[in-house]
Amino acid sequence: MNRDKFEPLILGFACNWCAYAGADLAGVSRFQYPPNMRIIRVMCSGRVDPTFVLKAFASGADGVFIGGCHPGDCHYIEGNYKARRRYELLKKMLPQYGIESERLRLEWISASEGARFAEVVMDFINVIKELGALGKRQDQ
Amino acid sequence: MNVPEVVEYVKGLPDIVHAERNLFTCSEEGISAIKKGIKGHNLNRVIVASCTPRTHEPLFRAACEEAGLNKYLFEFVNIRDQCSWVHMREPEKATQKAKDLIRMGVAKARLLEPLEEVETPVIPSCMVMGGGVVGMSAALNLAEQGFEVHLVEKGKGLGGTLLDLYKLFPTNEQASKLVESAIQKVAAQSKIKAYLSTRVKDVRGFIGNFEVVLDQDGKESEIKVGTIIVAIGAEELKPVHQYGYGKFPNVVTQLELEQRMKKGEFEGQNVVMINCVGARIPERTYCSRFCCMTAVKNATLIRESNPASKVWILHRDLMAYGEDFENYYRWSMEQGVRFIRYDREKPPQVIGDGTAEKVRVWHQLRGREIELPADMVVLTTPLIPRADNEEISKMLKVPLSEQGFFLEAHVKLMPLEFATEGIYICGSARWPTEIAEGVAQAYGAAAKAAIPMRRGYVKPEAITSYVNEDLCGGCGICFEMCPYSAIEIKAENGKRVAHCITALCKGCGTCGAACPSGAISMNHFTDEQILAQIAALTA
Amino acid sequence: MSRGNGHKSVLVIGGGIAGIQASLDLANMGLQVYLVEKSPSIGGRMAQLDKTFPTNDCAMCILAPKMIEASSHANIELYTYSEAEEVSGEVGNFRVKIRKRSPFVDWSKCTGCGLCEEGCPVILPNEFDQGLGKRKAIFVLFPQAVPKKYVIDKREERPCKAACKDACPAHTNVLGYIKLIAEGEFEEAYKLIRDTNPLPAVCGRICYAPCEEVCNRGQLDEPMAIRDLKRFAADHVNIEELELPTITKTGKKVAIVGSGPAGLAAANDLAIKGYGVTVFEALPEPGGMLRVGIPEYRLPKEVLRKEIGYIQKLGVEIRTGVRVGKDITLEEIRKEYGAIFIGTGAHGGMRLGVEGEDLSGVMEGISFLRVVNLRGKAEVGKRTAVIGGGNTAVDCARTAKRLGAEEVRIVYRRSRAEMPASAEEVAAVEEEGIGIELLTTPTRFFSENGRLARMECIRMKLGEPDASGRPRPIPIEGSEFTTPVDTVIAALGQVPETEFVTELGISLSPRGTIGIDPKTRATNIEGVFAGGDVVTGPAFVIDAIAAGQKAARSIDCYLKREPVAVEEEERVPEKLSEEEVADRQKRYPSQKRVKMREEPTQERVKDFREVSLAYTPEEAIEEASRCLAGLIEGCIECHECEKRCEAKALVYTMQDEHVEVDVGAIILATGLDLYDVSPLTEYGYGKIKNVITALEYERLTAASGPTFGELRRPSDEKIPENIAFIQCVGSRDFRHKTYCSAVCCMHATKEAMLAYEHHPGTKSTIFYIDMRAVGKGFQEYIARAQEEYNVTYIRSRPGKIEVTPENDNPIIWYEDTTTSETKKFETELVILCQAMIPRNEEAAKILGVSLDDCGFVEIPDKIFHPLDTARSGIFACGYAHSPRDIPDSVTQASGAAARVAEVLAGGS
Amino acid sequence: MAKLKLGLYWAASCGGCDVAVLDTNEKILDIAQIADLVFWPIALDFKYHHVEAMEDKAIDVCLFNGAVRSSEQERIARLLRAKSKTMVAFGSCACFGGIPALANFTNRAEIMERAYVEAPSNDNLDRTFPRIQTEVAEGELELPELYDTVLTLAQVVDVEYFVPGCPPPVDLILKIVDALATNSLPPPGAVIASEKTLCDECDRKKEEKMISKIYRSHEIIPDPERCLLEQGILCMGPATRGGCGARCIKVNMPCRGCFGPPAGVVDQGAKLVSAIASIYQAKNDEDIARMVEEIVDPAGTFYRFGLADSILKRKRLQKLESGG
Repeated sequence: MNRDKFEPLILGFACNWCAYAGADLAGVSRFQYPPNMRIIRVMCSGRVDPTFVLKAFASGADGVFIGGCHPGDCHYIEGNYKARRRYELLKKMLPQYGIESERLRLEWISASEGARFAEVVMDFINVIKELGALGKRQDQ
Repeated sequence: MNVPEVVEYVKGLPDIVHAERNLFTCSEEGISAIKKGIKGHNLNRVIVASCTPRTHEPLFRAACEEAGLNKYLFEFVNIRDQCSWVHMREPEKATQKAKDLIRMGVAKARLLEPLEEVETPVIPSCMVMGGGVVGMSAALNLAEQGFEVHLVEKGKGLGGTLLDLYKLFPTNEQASKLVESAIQKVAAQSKIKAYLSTRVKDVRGFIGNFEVVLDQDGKESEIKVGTIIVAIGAEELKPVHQYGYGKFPNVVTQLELEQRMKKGEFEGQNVVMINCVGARIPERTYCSRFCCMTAVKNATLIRESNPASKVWILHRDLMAYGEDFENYYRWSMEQGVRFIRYDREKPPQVIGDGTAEKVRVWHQLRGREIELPADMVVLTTPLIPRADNEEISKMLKVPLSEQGFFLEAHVKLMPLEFATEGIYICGSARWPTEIAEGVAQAYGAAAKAAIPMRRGYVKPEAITSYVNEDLCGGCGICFEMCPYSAIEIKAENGKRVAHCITALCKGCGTCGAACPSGAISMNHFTDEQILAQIAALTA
Repeated sequence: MSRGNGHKSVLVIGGGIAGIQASLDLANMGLQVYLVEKSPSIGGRMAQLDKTFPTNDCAMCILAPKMIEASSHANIELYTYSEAEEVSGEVGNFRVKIRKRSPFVDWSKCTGCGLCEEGCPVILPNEFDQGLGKRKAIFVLFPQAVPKKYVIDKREERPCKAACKDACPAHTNVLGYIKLIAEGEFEEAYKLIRDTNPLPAVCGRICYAPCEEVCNRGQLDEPMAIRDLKRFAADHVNIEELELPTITKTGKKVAIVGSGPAGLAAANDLAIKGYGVTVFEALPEPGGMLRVGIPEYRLPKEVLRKEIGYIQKLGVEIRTGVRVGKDITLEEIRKEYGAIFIGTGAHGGMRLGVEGEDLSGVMEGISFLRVVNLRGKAEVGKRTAVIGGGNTAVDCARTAKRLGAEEVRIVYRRSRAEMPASAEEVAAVEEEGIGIELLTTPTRFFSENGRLARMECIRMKLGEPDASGRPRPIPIEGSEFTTPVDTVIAALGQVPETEFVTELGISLSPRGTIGIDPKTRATNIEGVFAGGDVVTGPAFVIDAIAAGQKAARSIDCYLKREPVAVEEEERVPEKLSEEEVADRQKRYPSQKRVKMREEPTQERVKDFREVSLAYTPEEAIEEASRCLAGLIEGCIECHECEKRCEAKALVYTMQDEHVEVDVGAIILATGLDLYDVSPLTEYGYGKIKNVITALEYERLTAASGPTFGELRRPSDEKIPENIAFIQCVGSRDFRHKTYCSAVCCMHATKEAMLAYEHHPGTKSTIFYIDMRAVGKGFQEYIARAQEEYNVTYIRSRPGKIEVTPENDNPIIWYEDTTTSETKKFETELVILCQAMIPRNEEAAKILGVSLDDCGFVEIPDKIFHPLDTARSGIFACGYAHSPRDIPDSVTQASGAAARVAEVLAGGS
Repeated sequence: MAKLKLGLYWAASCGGCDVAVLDTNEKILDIAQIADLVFWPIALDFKYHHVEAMEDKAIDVCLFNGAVRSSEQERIARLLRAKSKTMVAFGSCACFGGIPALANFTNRAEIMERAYVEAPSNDNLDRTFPRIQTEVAEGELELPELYDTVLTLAQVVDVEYFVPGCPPPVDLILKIVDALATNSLPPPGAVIASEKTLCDECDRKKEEKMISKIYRSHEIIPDPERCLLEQGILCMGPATRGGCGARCIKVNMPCRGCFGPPAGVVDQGAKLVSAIASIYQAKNDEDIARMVEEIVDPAGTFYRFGLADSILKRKRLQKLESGG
């Protein structure tokens, strides 16, 4: 799969109150970004269990994105703090499985940051394009 | 994106009985199409793929419920805001993405379980925090509607900011007379229990039954209320070493001016007022809405009481919005009040040694600097959030906006409510608001509080956590996760087991993700459902 | 009988965001609410907005859920398209009389599907779009209207009786398509015609136009040129590019014998209904009499081919050169097809019955025309005589002239009055130098060396009327005379050839035509239907089409095993009464009919070019504008919507209704109107194209607006790169409105941001006096506009706007107060932030509530009872109360609800 | 009633599970009462051909311990499956891959290189490696092929019961033997241990699951009364199935997760990452960085026994081949 033709498949988790709302705002404002990411809505970034991240990589996703509220904005006060810590520990463990830590990305996106959502997603897709396919989809 | 192609694709998915496209699903014909579909094909799951669930999920859930299908057997797939609108230049890829998203939605929908919203009773009583004119109005309205009201005031007496004011716009009535009549009405109202020099120490519980601990000079007491209205107002900014305030005795704020007028200790001859002091600047970007009008009122009063006096108002924009204010602004010009516009980059300077003597300002229209004689300089400063907003927001678990005022749920949809159900907001605690506007908001908040109290019960969203006691090892990790202490560790015959208090649980899922034994499952967002979505991603 | 139990219910006047919010709060408190809204849908001004500040999310996304909740809430009764007419009583029990205006649509049946709107020919400016967009006479206020019910905008009685539609055998919606032509919608006109007539271009040329005879305009000056307008519409459309309707196949097959107008009409309708249609045509070319009977100069073959081509594209298969009865029998057809329609017309000629008729040189009229039309030419001698007085005779004569016959004359045995040919045809014949010998009939033909040379004729005189009702011609003894002639064409009439049907035992009438049951169009043989000339004997094209359509409807019922739908009886075309004629003549100036130009006589006889030349668009519009029905505003009652409505919801005679309700309290929330800024002539609104109002701009950027969200400037549809806003147009101005409208500062900034979002890079300039952004987050919003959305603010109230003629760019003259210089500012589009005014005079009068001098509601105690009007139990909120934006209106609405709850609970 | 035919085998394992069977001490006689041993390489001299000679399903119960990481082990696993009515994955290696499965962080080439070239004691300049076939005078020698990936028993053949533990505790062994005798086994597919996690049977005091530092075992002497995790020691107990009687906890050592994931968990390691990160008190980025730094080898620690049975199962081969 040569580099430019490779179309990464990315799974995204977005918290209902901030990142998901930011994604909607990007939509309302018609900010265009590549269509490689599929978003699963969760009530809070704290809901994202590392099991989901591993399952995503195991079933063929080339990258996993988690969008949550800026610290202090969380509708449930602390959900995003927990998400941040789980993310940092997971980022250390992934390379041990041969999965580059850049394939997992956590970003804070508020409900009013439509433009930022589009930029961040576009950047993440380019990073994954650089890294190439995870290769799990072939031996599925 | 190619919608017909998506519809055809969906028809091919397993378990899909019926798929149709309509132009405006959220319009009446869309809703009736859903209801017809449910009855016609006796569906046990409904999926709508269109805009964002954030605005229309309640609408479609209600439609399902009306057609006899449990509203949690409904799944919403966002293929507009997060697909067609953002991938306009790649229609085929957007179409493929829409198919994937719907396939994932179907995967989750298969595992959706019916959920019942639990009715929790609402105590028909309300705690109003703040005994100013706004708090009193809300309390009086609710009492008149027949509800018991606990009016809690930090200060020694009711009345709030109005106690300091001299005369009120637009009728020039005595502020004290008005406050008096309000306080008497409150006193006469048997349903209102007023607590003076009392602070709220702790609030537990949720809409329908809040347990509030009050602290009256050290003496604690507890009350149980169904709803809470925050009406604690805001306070005037005391500028710090600006325009000689604090240095020159004759440089005062508008509130201090009114207090002097009230005591009859004011006899200024040349008065210069400077507006937007400490407001609409990088450090404090907002405009405090009605301080211009306070300046205009006080200036007009000075002119009316002493026709020989000269009064200037230096302003950056004169915010006399609406009908009454604009008319009064013109009336004050007719009374001889002079208005000069100054630029933020060229602010006026107050000159004098020991006391302020004159004010030098760049006169825009004349295009040169002029000097105004001043035996009194009045600084118009904005309202700023009360110091204890931070503490109250933590106690009520309600957010503050960037500027430090309380943040309502939605500026248009729910301007007088917090996202947390059962707690309402009005007056300057939400945003600087002049008296009449504040009283109107007080009634609004009273109306919002009256709704659950009249109905007598509330049915919070059934998205809560559920502990499978056969799997829970009692490690207690979940307890640490919950900011709402909605999960408790019960000790039953020597064994520790976690238990979720569904009424308190907001459904964020943090405990569910952290639970090492997999005992906690999140209703409507279970592990199986999300894992099914992930598997469907690459199917 | 009145509704509502007094103290437990509330009346809310005005269904905008404030009225809806107040109603929802009251209903959620368990009180019964009656929400009365003047326009057909709730939603108010907010529904017209694209986005709303300060969150910039789309207005409809906020409004739609609230509207749906209000319309489906158990405690709220919606009275849209209604007004409170009378209020009596006091707080605690008001008696309110509500007038429900008649929408002429039964709302319990209407599903809001919009089929009626598609067909409606009357196009009106859409007020919801500030007149920028268009809507039909039957319309729904906006796509997400609640309730989504259609309303007919019926303003005046139609000044004529629509006699044309009743006279037309196919009941074509004549007044409808003429109105469309008058509005310049030529393709829509063609489509509307085609709905009831599959051959518009053909009928537009050769129909005998019974409609024009009864046209009520004819009673004033001259009837409408209905046929010529139909032809104009047909010529204006490229029939080959018309898109086809989506057809769901039924799987059943129908056979049609004969591809004349009757057969084609039946084929067209049955194909659209999903049947597999096969047409058997004996001749090599389809079209029957249209193809072989009518000469090219009257009906060009190319036009006929295109219209038949469209029918073929519907899935109709036409097998030419197949003579039923010879190449295939009816029995064989019957086995393969579910039903048969026989429309073989009347192609048989009639014999003179005189000696020498069989000499070569004597030809029968129909076969002469068939030869010319199929092969394009035929042999005619220098001196040619045509026997007969009908259209066929005229066609033969003019065709012979064009084939080179030098001296052509028509011999007819009765007088001119009895000539069946239409007056225009007879006039055209004489114009082309063809003589007409009346009261003469040939008695014998003589040949010389085997060729026709002379004929003997006899003079006739008219006697008593014969069976056809016309005077019988009686030969005058001794008046024989002979005259040299090279060719004689006998065009005496046509007779149907019906031997082939006897094979199935189909009963024939004494005249040899097929007998059918007039109700079901069926012959005596099951599954076999018939229509057109083969049933009636020679008639007109439109009669054959109508017969084909009726037969198609019965075949459809027959194949679906349903009883034949009873056709409402034929309406007799009505005439205007004397007084009506006089009244119309007073109201509408008399105007002659626009004549269709024709090819000059000497030219047109040289070849078969089409004689009449179609209208130019200007002529067509001028002629179409004479139609009486189209001269009124609004619905012209052409019943097109009734025809298309599957729910049968149209009730043209529906009257207004009155309802009485008892309520304990009332909330006034009638919202705002826009101040007409044309009196501010210095800004040139209404004169300079690219000067528009803020709400017009909003409609241009709205996705459901007239340009689907494209900000195109009115003069040249260009997307402006540079736009300017002018604040306080009509506000804070002694000459107009003294108060500040409170919303426009933020509104302009939002619209400037929208422009940037739609087309990044757009530069906006806002001319303001005081930038009154006082709400929560408003100052930050203004700052963001400056930093991220390329918006600049200039403090100045512009003096004048001029326009540069060559590019329509407005020039704003203003004095920059910061530098007090007078400057010029050229931009591409100017948006005037017009003042906003309350619209509560009527409601206030009815409620007995006083207004202040600016028209807002008078509030006695502004501090402690800011929402109480002077009359107890009546409250006000939203723009009716005082200038305010949406967030403030919503909070006030909840406030009013609380006051009502307090009052109804017995409070002060 | 006829005596049970009992077979045991040891694939990629350390032999501890076989020794554990002996740990039943005198109870071995009870076992002998009800069962005849028909195959037990470590203890009795049966040969493969004896097993091959049996009819299918001749062996009533086969206690198979050890993971499958070579061609021989796979062959015998399939053979015993054919010959046995009930196949029991006996011990952590058979159930989840055990310690041998940590090899899934590397591949066959690296192992060979390490063992036959790099190992300090080697003197193998000409890099001779063992080969599957070798021709010698006497004939052809065969060696089983070493796989890149270690598999659990259930990933090779169908398994009726799982007895976790490294090694399975004696009372668990007796429990299964007794159940076999009285034919009161739970439905197939069951894990013969507790449904709950270790915490349920650990009677240490639990107060507040908040930790602000993670200690490695040599850095702290834990308080024997208090929950180890609450003292900052990485105890896998909360995400590990109970049933071992908390024998490690009782000797003041943290649980290392040998009983594998509890019933409700798909991936033991992922849940541990989630739980431990969630309770680590971090006020700022430095605290978070410290946590990450204090957990030296997350994958190794959290998947010490369960790597082969985890969601990802092994390190990406592609990464290894490209030297990543």
